[in-house]
Amino acid sequence: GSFGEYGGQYVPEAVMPALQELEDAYERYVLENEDGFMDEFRERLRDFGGRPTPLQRADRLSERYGREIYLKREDLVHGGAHKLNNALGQVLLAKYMGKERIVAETGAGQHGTATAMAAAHLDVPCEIYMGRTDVNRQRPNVYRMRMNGAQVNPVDAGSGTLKEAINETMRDWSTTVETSHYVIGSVVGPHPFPAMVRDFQAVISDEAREQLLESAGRLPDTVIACAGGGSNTMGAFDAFIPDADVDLVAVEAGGSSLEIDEGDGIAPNSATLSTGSDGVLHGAMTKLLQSDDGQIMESHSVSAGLDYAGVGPELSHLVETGRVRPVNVDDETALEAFHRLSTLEGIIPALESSHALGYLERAAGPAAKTSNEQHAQEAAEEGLGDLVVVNVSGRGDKDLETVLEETEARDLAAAPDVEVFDS
Amino acid sequence: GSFGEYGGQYVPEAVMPALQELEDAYERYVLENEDGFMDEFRERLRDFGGRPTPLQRADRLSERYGREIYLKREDLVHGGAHKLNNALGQVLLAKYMGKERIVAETGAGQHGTATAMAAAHLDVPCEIYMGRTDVNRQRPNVYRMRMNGAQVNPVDAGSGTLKEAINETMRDWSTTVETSHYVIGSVVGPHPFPAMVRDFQAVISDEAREQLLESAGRLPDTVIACAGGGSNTMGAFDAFIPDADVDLVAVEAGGSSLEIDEGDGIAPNSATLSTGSDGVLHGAMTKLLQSDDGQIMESHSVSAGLDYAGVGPELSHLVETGRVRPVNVDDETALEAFHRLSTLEGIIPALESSHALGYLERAAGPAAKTSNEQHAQEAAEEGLGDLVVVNVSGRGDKDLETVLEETEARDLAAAPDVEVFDS
Amino acid sequence: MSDDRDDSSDRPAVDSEIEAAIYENHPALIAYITAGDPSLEDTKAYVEALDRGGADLIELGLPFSEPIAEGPTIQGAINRALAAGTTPAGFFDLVDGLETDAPLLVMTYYNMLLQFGAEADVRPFVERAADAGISGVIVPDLPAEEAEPLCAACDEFGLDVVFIVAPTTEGDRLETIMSRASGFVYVQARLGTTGARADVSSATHDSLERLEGHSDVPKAVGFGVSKGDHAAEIVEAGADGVIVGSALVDIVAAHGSDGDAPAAADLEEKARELKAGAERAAADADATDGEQERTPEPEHP
Amino acid sequence: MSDDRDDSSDRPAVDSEIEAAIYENHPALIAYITAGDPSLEDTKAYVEALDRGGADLIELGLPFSEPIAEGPTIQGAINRALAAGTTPAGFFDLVDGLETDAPLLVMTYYNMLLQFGAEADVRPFVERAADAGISGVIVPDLPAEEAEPLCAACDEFGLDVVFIVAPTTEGDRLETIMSRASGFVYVQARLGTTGARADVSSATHDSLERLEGHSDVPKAVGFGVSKGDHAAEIVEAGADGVIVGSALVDIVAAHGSDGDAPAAADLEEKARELKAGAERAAADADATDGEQERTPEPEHP
Repeated sequence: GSFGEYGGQYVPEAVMPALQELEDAYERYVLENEDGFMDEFRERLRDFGGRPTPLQRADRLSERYGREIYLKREDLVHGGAHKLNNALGQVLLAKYMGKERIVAETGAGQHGTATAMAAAHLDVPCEIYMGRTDVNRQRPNVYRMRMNGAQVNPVDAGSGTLKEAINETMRDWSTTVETSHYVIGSVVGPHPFPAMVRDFQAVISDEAREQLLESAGRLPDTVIACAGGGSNTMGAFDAFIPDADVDLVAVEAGGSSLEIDEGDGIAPNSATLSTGSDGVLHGAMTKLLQSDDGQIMESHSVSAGLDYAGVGPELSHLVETGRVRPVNVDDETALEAFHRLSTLEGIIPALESSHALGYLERAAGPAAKTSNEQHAQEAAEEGLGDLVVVNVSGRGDKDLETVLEETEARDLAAAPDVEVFDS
Repeated sequence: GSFGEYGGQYVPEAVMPALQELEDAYERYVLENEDGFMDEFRERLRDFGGRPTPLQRADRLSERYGREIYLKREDLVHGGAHKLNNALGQVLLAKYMGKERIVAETGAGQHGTATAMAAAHLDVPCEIYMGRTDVNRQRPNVYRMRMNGAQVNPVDAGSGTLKEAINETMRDWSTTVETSHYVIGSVVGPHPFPAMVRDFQAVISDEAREQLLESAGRLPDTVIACAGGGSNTMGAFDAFIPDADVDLVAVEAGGSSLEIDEGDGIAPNSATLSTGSDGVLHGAMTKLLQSDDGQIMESHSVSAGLDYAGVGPELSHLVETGRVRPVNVDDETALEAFHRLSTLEGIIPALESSHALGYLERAAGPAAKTSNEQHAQEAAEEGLGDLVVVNVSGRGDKDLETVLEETEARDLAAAPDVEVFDS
Repeated sequence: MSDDRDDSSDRPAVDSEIEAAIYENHPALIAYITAGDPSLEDTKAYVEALDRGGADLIELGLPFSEPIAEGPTIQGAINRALAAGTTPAGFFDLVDGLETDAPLLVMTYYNMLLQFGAEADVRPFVERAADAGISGVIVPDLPAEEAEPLCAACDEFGLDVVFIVAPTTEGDRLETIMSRASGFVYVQARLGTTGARADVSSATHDSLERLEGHSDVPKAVGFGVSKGDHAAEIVEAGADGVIVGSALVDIVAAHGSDGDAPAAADLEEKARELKAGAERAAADADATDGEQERTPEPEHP
Repeated sequence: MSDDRDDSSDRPAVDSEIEAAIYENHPALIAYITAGDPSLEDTKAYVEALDRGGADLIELGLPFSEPIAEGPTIQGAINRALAAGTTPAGFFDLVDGLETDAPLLVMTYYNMLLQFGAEADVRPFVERAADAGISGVIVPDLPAEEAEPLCAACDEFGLDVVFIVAPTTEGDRLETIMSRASGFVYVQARLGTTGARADVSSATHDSLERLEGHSDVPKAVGFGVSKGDHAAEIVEAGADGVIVGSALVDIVAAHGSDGDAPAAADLEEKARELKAGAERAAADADATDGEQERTPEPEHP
């Protein structure tokens, strides 16, 4: 593995040569800036992607939590999430490598739309695999991809979700590996993907570190990011890893419960770092939600983007070595945090990012001051510092319908009246 | 009037004192930066709004049109359009003025969402009036406003669209004028709104001018912006007005036809500057689409944001004095341009902005080179220069459904296959 | 017909038919309906009914598509009138054929005035209005600051320009408005838009107090008046006239277009109720407070 | 039973039961089915049918939830097997009870090997497989670079690790893989995933040529083989064995779970057809090209 015992390249033989080719390209172009690759990448991130994104002091959250809260505004990246950082990097790299075609899989559609945008921008043909069920429930993202000129291939197999889309993309790539590049959407998959995606996403923490040093004059005490596959997490943490005093908190989806149903193979959460065990999934050794037998569990989160049974191998390593602290918040806490940021700060966050914000509430919110509350004791032990950076990995426009449904089904303190008007 | 014969304050007596109070506040805070108002405004635009937005060289459009095409990326502003520039400015000003409450009207919902975001960010209660018909057809924007904590008041009167919402907001403001500020969404309405909104939006051209001088080393030959009410237009033009050699082109919605149906009171376009006549609407003397009798016409555009029978008085003045050149493109040309930017550049533009891009195609696209084409001759006369800035006023996510319907009903050369997948 | 008519001989002659009508019928009832709602023929009958019922001045609304100062009631009337095809030409044809004791005013939005001629200019409208025998104009979206062209044209053709004074109107602006006022000053009883209300706003008293001593032009109070008791209360507060609109439009709307005879009768009766309320208050004032002169005393000779 | 069995006396003794089975039955038929599809009881009958039909080696798929190297056919079989509750324990119970002439291999994904014991470690799995009499393992998501732990465990318990060589495998990597190969080399006939195809890929010939002289380990070709003619063509191209999977799984799938007797009979017949195709090609080669030795010649003594 590339990260302690984690990582590696557990893939079919047919794609191994392509991984070696990619590894070579990664080293030359990304690590050594050959032919000015990284310069062009950074320029396009700026002009096309809208970087740098702000590091905003959140006035009302700061007041609520009695400490300085800064938001890294990845919701303002072109496309509405940090996903473009990686997609743009990989499509550009594919072009430098002389690849003629891009394939990618997408679940909720965020990575697919980012890839389609990047491929249109760089004039590379692009096909996106997406489970039929996801196609039907994420129509706006399907339209966006197709409007960017990407071919969207619905996958009918199985339950028609992310897992089938990954299998189908792997099939395509196994067949077309000589001319195609597979744009993996997170810090997962075989080496060099986890390292490469991290490097493309590291712009988040590179910027945040510099911005905070300029505006606050010092490093943060804590950096909080949500973790599904972990690309925004690694992006938000990377530059701070050498700063040993900066507490790095990865907030996973606690879903509806941390209890798993081994019989049905269902984990009603996506808390891989907190509750998973070591295994191999999608090309890498990492922490997984799996049965005793080694079957991958069906995970759950109210946030589609966190709903994944694996996690990036580097995060597994960083958790194992104690550098990153894994926590998790449940669906309800995330929904509350979604509403809280929307009403207090005028920013509608992605449900993914709402998990990071939910942890903030749990660790430092009003209830955390009530000593007889269980969470409050945890929070006290967790000890958030005085200066906290939260990564707002994306915007929540895509989540409106889900939030409405989930909010109506609950009694949430932070939610405004969202009852649907009569027509 | 404030702009030659245009502008003025044609409003009910009850709100005149509030306009005087606003005029006073505008002069002190905006023009003279009293209490550091403009500093705070610019800082919040940066940290909350995501400014500056990029001025991106569009590689493939530049190739297509044989000249340097730069895109001003207002689609990357928080909320997805330039609208926040104004809403943030006015809500902040209302706070400086000691107002306790914000009211606004919205048609398609873009101004309403921007105002709701700004009001949440600045912790000011906010009510938005929106016609019942618009509420029903713009649900996502209604949800966004309510999630930001705004109260959305559906207006049942008449056809339940923008006009009724404006009337209802005016009623509210006439009643609550002592404690409320009415956030008008464009460079329209009574003085000082047109000047004040222009000043808040001028950040677009202030940035673009500086960015272009830095990257291209010179001023543009042409600046193109769409014009409905005209806030993005004035924002994109303002800094260039003293640069007499810079051609300023305001692109209106030609709709389905420039012919009007006087009998039914319907103009199947919104080409106010091109075809309107002088009159008074919503507080200002300006150019209007009106019947011979003076009744305001029902306007039309495929783009809800351009669908307005009036236009900012300063634009009327600039057109009258020859400084701004009004042109218009029809629904179909705008739809083609929407698809062209989406597929060629990976940017899905608002249908409003697509009008500006449609003009580019007409003036400099392949067909413009065919001398026996009517438009081509026009284009040759219009003479686009070598360096063109186009303002991409907003993103098109909000327009997906409309574009799908309108595209399926037509045979568009630039459109990808958008036929709906079977479920 | 009223107490005040008896005082007419004490008063100086006034140029304005409108002022004269108010002085002569003090306290005056000023009635508004929208022309063309539901048709211009109906409007003719309604105007005559209001005239019979004791209206001393009649405001005829010329419908405009964007009535930003109106409440839902009058907005509805305007929409019906427009749907019925009411035009300025038809409006003036109606007025040409009206014969009422009460002088007529036209109430409409500024753009309607501007567009009557070939160019954007108010003069042709005012000229035609004068020809039709109209005595004054009220333009709810025309504050004094923008009124110069209209005032000039009205001066030329002998029409009054009626200005509105709102609860928020104070200081220099109040001075300006009062100095330009002719016919009467339209005292807006409350903030907001037109529309019948259940009670009289307390702002009415404040406003009338604020206006005292500013001008000899009569003051009439509108916005929300719907009953004889309201009229009485307003006159008690010192107004020279009571303006009623939405309450009358409600009657028209309730009858729809199924026969105008009952609507006209109801309008006549409502006018009578309102006029009686106003007169009752004036009579009470004379009786209990005889030594104090509550009726306006023009300052000029 | 076959021509090659007659050559066995010319060959050096091999440690590997798998190599031995290939040499002895040259050209060999290697058959794959998914264990537990539609049930483990059915699988027992199917394996025995394939054994009767002439399969010289049988690969038993242990189902894993994320079969990234499979095409839709085998993915479907895996999903059915998982839905039927197939577990590694049940799988080994099945194998414990099987008595076939053909040696058995287990084909599964790496995570299944890792998770068999208490810790993430392949050794317990390999040990159990050896106990059950399994002769080798094929792990489609385990390239040679990551295979050290598995090779060590298999060495310890005497199992072969079968590696796949793809059309893209070249140069140093090919050397490495060939040097580690034991049992046989799985020559992937084409890029892509498993699945029955209408024809034999032209890449087959190139791949077999590329492998010449690299190792004495037998080469078997799979990916897309579905008919006797395919088998013949592959053997003509120089392969020592033909691997068939999806075509057999299709037969199982077609019968569903409504009685296993017909499925077993069809499987047996399909095996016979394929084996006959392979043998026909070998016989033709011997006849037309007798002087040239097409069967593998181990380099080591």
